[in-house]
Amino acid sequence: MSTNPSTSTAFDTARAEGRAALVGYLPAGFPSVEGSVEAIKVMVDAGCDVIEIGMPYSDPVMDGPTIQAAAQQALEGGIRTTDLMRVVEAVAATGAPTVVMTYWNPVEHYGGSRRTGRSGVELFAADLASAGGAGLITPDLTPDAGGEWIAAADEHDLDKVFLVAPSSTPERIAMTTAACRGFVYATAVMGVTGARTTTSDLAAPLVARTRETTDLPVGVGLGVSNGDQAAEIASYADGVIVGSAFVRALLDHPDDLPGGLRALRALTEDLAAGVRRA
Amino acid sequence: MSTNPSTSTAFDTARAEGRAALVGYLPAGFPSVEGSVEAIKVMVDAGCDVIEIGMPYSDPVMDGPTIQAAAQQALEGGIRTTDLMRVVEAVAATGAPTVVMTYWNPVEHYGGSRRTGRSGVELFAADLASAGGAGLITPDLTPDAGGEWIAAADEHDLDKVFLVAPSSTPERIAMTTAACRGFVYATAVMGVTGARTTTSDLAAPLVARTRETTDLPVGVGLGVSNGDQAAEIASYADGVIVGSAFVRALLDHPDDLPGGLRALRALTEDLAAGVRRA
Amino acid sequence: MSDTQVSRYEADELGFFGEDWGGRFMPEALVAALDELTDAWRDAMADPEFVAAFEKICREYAGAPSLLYHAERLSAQVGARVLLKREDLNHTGAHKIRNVLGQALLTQRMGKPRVIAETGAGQHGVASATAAAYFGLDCTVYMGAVDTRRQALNVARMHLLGAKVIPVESGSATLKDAINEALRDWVASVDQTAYLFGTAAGPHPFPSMVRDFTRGIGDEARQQCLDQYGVLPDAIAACVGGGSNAIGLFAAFLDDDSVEIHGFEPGGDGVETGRHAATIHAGDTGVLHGARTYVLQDEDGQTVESHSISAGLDYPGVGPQHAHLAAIGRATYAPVTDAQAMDALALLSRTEGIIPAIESAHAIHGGLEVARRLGAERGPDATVVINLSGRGDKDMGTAIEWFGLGDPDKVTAEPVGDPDTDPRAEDAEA
Amino acid sequence: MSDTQVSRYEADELGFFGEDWGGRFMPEALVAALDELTDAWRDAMADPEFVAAFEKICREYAGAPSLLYHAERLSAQVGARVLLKREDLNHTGAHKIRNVLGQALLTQRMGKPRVIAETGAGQHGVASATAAAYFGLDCTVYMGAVDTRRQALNVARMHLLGAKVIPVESGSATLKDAINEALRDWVASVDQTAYLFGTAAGPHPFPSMVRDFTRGIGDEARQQCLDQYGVLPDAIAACVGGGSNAIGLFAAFLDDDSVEIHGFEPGGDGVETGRHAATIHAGDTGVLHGARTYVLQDEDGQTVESHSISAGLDYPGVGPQHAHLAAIGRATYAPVTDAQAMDALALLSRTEGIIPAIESAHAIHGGLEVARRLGAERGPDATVVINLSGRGDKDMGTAIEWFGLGDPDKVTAEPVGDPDTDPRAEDAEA
Ligand SMILES: Cc1ncc(COP(=O)(O)O)c(C=O)c1O
Ligand SMILES: Cc1ncc(COP(=O)(O)O)c(C=O)c1O
Repeated sequence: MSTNPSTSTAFDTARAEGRAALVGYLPAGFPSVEGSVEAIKVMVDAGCDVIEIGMPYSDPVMDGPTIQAAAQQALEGGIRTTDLMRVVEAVAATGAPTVVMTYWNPVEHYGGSRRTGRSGVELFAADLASAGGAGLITPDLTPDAGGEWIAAADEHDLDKVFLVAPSSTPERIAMTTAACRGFVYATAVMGVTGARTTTSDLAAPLVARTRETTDLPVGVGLGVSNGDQAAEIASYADGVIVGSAFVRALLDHPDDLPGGLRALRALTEDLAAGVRRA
Repeated sequence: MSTNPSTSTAFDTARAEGRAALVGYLPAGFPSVEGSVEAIKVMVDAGCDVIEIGMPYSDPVMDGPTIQAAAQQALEGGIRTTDLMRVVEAVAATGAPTVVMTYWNPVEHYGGSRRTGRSGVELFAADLASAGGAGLITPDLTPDAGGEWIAAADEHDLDKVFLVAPSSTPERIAMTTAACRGFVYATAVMGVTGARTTTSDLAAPLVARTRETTDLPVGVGLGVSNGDQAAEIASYADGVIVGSAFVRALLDHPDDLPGGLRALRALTEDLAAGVRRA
Repeated sequence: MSDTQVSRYEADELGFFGEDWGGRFMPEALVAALDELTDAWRDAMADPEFVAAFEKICREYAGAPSLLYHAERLSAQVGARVLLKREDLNHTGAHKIRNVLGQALLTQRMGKPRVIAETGAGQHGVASATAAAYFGLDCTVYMGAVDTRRQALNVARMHLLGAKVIPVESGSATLKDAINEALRDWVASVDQTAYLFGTAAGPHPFPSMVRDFTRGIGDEARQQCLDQYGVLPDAIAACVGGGSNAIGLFAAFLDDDSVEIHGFEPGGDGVETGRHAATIHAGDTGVLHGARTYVLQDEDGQTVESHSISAGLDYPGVGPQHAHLAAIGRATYAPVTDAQAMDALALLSRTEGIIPAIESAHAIHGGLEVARRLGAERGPDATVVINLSGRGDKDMGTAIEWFGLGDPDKVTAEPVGDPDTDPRAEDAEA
Repeated sequence: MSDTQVSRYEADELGFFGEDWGGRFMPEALVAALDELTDAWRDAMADPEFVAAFEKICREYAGAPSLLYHAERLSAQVGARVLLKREDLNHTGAHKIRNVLGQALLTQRMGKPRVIAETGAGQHGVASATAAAYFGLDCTVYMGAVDTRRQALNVARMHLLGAKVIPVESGSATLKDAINEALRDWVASVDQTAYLFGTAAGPHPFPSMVRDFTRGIGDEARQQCLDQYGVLPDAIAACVGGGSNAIGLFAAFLDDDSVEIHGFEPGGDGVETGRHAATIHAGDTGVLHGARTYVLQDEDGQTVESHSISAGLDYPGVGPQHAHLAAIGRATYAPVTDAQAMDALALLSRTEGIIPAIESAHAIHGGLEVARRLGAERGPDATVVINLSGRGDKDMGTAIEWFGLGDPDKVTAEPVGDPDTDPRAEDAEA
């Protein structure tokens, strides 16, 4: 049983302040394990309410080129799932609710071969909880295929953040939100991650359809790259989820972490102002 | 009607001397048009009784690599059928009976397109006769396909030298010799032209089978390269036909016609001695 | 096909074979598309008109039924009856045309004007471009940039056939990155686009759907064997990359308990070297490209690179139905090394005048081993059907390198790759 | 085949068609071998067992009957019914397998253990090596040394199939030199050796014999057309190199006076440029490789070099029966340029998903022109059978060059070679 705060507490706080929460994403191990910790701390410090730590994965079907490039750099740097846990631990220590976002196989395979009979899922949940993690976002696991994870998350009192999409039927949205804990992740465009210049007009109706089924906060990804877009989304959503733009800030400063961190801070502040402007 | 001597006269002379005739082959235009005339004159001078002048042809299915190389050199030098006639004229002027050996298409095509309706064959026979040529050896024309040539040759009193081979049936040998004039060409090996170190044991039986059908002299090709081989063949044939060995003598002296001619003379003398030794 | 029965070998509603294998581990954004596809496929397979139209195209355009060829000289050598299912004679030279024609016909039925596909060495890309040309569909093929450079001939084929080829620069710029990129395209374009998946892997319904479109291989072979020899085969054999040709053959025989079923996986340099793609034999359970199956992966569940001389088998996953068949013991899967496959390629070429795809050569090697054993046990009437999934023309470059033909300026006057000796031991100049 | 009748289209005893064409202009040393072959062939064709054995091999190994495919999209474009005879689906990818299987079967019947063959680009060499492997015959292929270097893939194929390949260095070191060299081998080895000639040319009996072995093309097409459409075609079309695929198609229709017969010759850069291989259209009568026919030659009767983008059509002679059919007006022969053929290749690829051999693309261009005319005259039921003599895989290198695909590092994301425009006018990078 974890005693880590659920992400929902951060959404509650934001709602109490009459604004949306800012959810920031960065892959663990990018630009290095230590660097990712440092960077995320800057994001927390400059206004992110919730942190998503990505686990880099060899076959990221949902990621756009920006995040994939960062994840690949992390993989080439030798990132391991145990490193992810270390990053979670360091970030959670700041007090910001910290969730992991990962493709499914590293979870299922956590701790080695399934042929040994051990359940990677159970072990992953236990280790995540003891590292201070709030839960897991599972981009390629839907509740109907997620029985084992749901059981383990419930066992360890972890957030289960599943995704809804513009193409989801009402039935599926209801089924998905019923299985969620923490918040619901609304993917705002039919497409992949990546910063865009205008936000999707698919997002608002999706949030509305989602809210019909749940009282959980609804965060909206993907494609936000500045405070104005954040403000726009914050006008109808409970959380604004930003990923590629953070990654880009660091990618734009190769071999210059201080420069990257400065850019990251400026971007976070712009976005944090945005979610307060709505 | 030509008044050129038939090659048979040369065989008669040799027979009267109790020996076989030496028949020498060289392609027209090799190593050049003038060079071929010079070379053949050396061969006549040094003891060839009958001269075969080859017409180089683009697709010489019966020639071995030595003769093909010479013919190709001549073609690359621009040899034309009219040049062949000039060479014949110059060689025939020596008094040695001179036959042409050629693949069929240049004869059929002589004087240009058949689409004009003119018969190349008739024209070729006429020009050959007036150049002093004694007749024609036709390696890829057999009497059963040679009606037009036979008529033209008869018209112009030219030798018709067809080939017999070890694989020929008695019927075909009879048919072939019946169509010959001048001499009969017995191809001594089942194979292509080219100097060999021992002569074929197919030759003697072929000559015997040929003699059963005709009184014409029988010349034996291919593969003779020295006096001893010539002597061996001369023991059972009326003529010893030598080609590749002469060509080789010249090919062995590239860009050195005088050297080639010396070698040619020595070879001819050796062969001429051979046909007298039997 | 119309009489496919729901058997214990079918996947359940969620796409799981035997509860554990397959399923659909995919972004929610694609679920609607996959559901739509599942419905359309189920509906089509139950519609005699669709089934008839599919069979007609296979027959009149692709050349089905492919021959079941009695390889008499090979049979004499191994002491058993060896029958080759000649998928190499199909239009475009492999079993793959069946799958793409089925999926393209379904696309047309669904009213979508565009198809996308991933491709590794280019075989599935060429097949997809072919089917798209046939049906007048717009076609985009994703192909790793490394592969577009290695396989310029196949890129040219796709271009001629009217397809767009998009070189994928991300990741390792090979097959799995092309799959990722194609899935991304699909997420953004599902309304207009069908994703023609190249093998019997991926999320539900692909493993079942691709099997349905390739199962003509086995249905035909089973009938041909009965018609021509009056018996069922004692064993059947196929190579297994993603598993489409194998499952296409196996499906018809699953309920024939007397028939041994053998899949042959790419053993690369030898499983013990770690350089292989023998996923079932030596991989570990995991989730890849949307399905739970066997995967080549490291301790953290990161996919590791596979190795095979055969581009078409060089895949770190495998179709989930094969994982299931292996797990329950209905089929056995064994590795065949690069060297064994290349020997089999030379053997078949020289003995029967058929140059197989290197993929198929894996099945030839493995199938002949099975035939030898069964011949010894049961006599020369023992019958083995081997799926000759494709022709080897595409593989001549590899064969030249492997057998040391090398410099074309130094062509040899002698045949090479004597199957009786180690081909690499021979001097090509001999 | 068994009911081939002696008609006015047959050659006489000496192998002359219409008294003037064909015959046997060959060294006496080969006459016995040619006579033996003539007898064996006549005897075999009159023996139902041989005919049945040949048909069985064609059916069970080579894939005959090849499909007669209704190209619906092409038909719609030209306003007539276009039927493609799918010889590209045969084993080894062209009509040529029929010929070599026939000749190799005859070799076996004659008790000879060895075959030889000439080859240009390598197609006939590969087919011969295939047939030799199938029958367990020793095989030697003569190939110009220039060609062995240009066509290293085909050399490798022959080697894999167990054949010896002898690079011919003499002359221009290309096809005609290979023929010369093969004939020389034959003169020296006739007892043990059969010469598998690659096309319906050469001395009697080759033009008639090769036609008999390829005439399945036309016999099948005629029957298929009747069965499927209840009518004979209005016209038939084929490309003409040496003439084997064309005569194989034509033979069955010669006595059907209502059927127009069209041969399409390689027009190269255009007949007017002199760089072509349109032997009948623009050549002159002469004797080449043992037969009187049309020949590309200079004023002295020396063969001149032919030019075609298609290696298989790049021959300065033509089978004598075609010369005869042209002379009597039963068939017409017209040139198709390189550019027209390549456009047709792109058109067929994109419209039907079939990449034809460049040889066959000549027939596609010419046949579609005929179809357009007949469609206009007789309406959309006007039916044209075009022989798709082979598949285009072997020609991708040429296509890449022609369509300017160029550097594989710069693959384009767009299709190329739009058949509606001059393909070379397009920028491959577009
Ligand atoms: C001829 C051939 N066989 C087999 C395969 C392997 O695929 P699968 O395992 O899906 O049949 C391929 C893939 O390219 C192939 O081209
Ligand atoms: C596919 C194809 N068609 C046609 C030809 C031309 O030969 P023929 O005129 O003898 O049919 C060739 C020769 O290589 C060929 O490969």
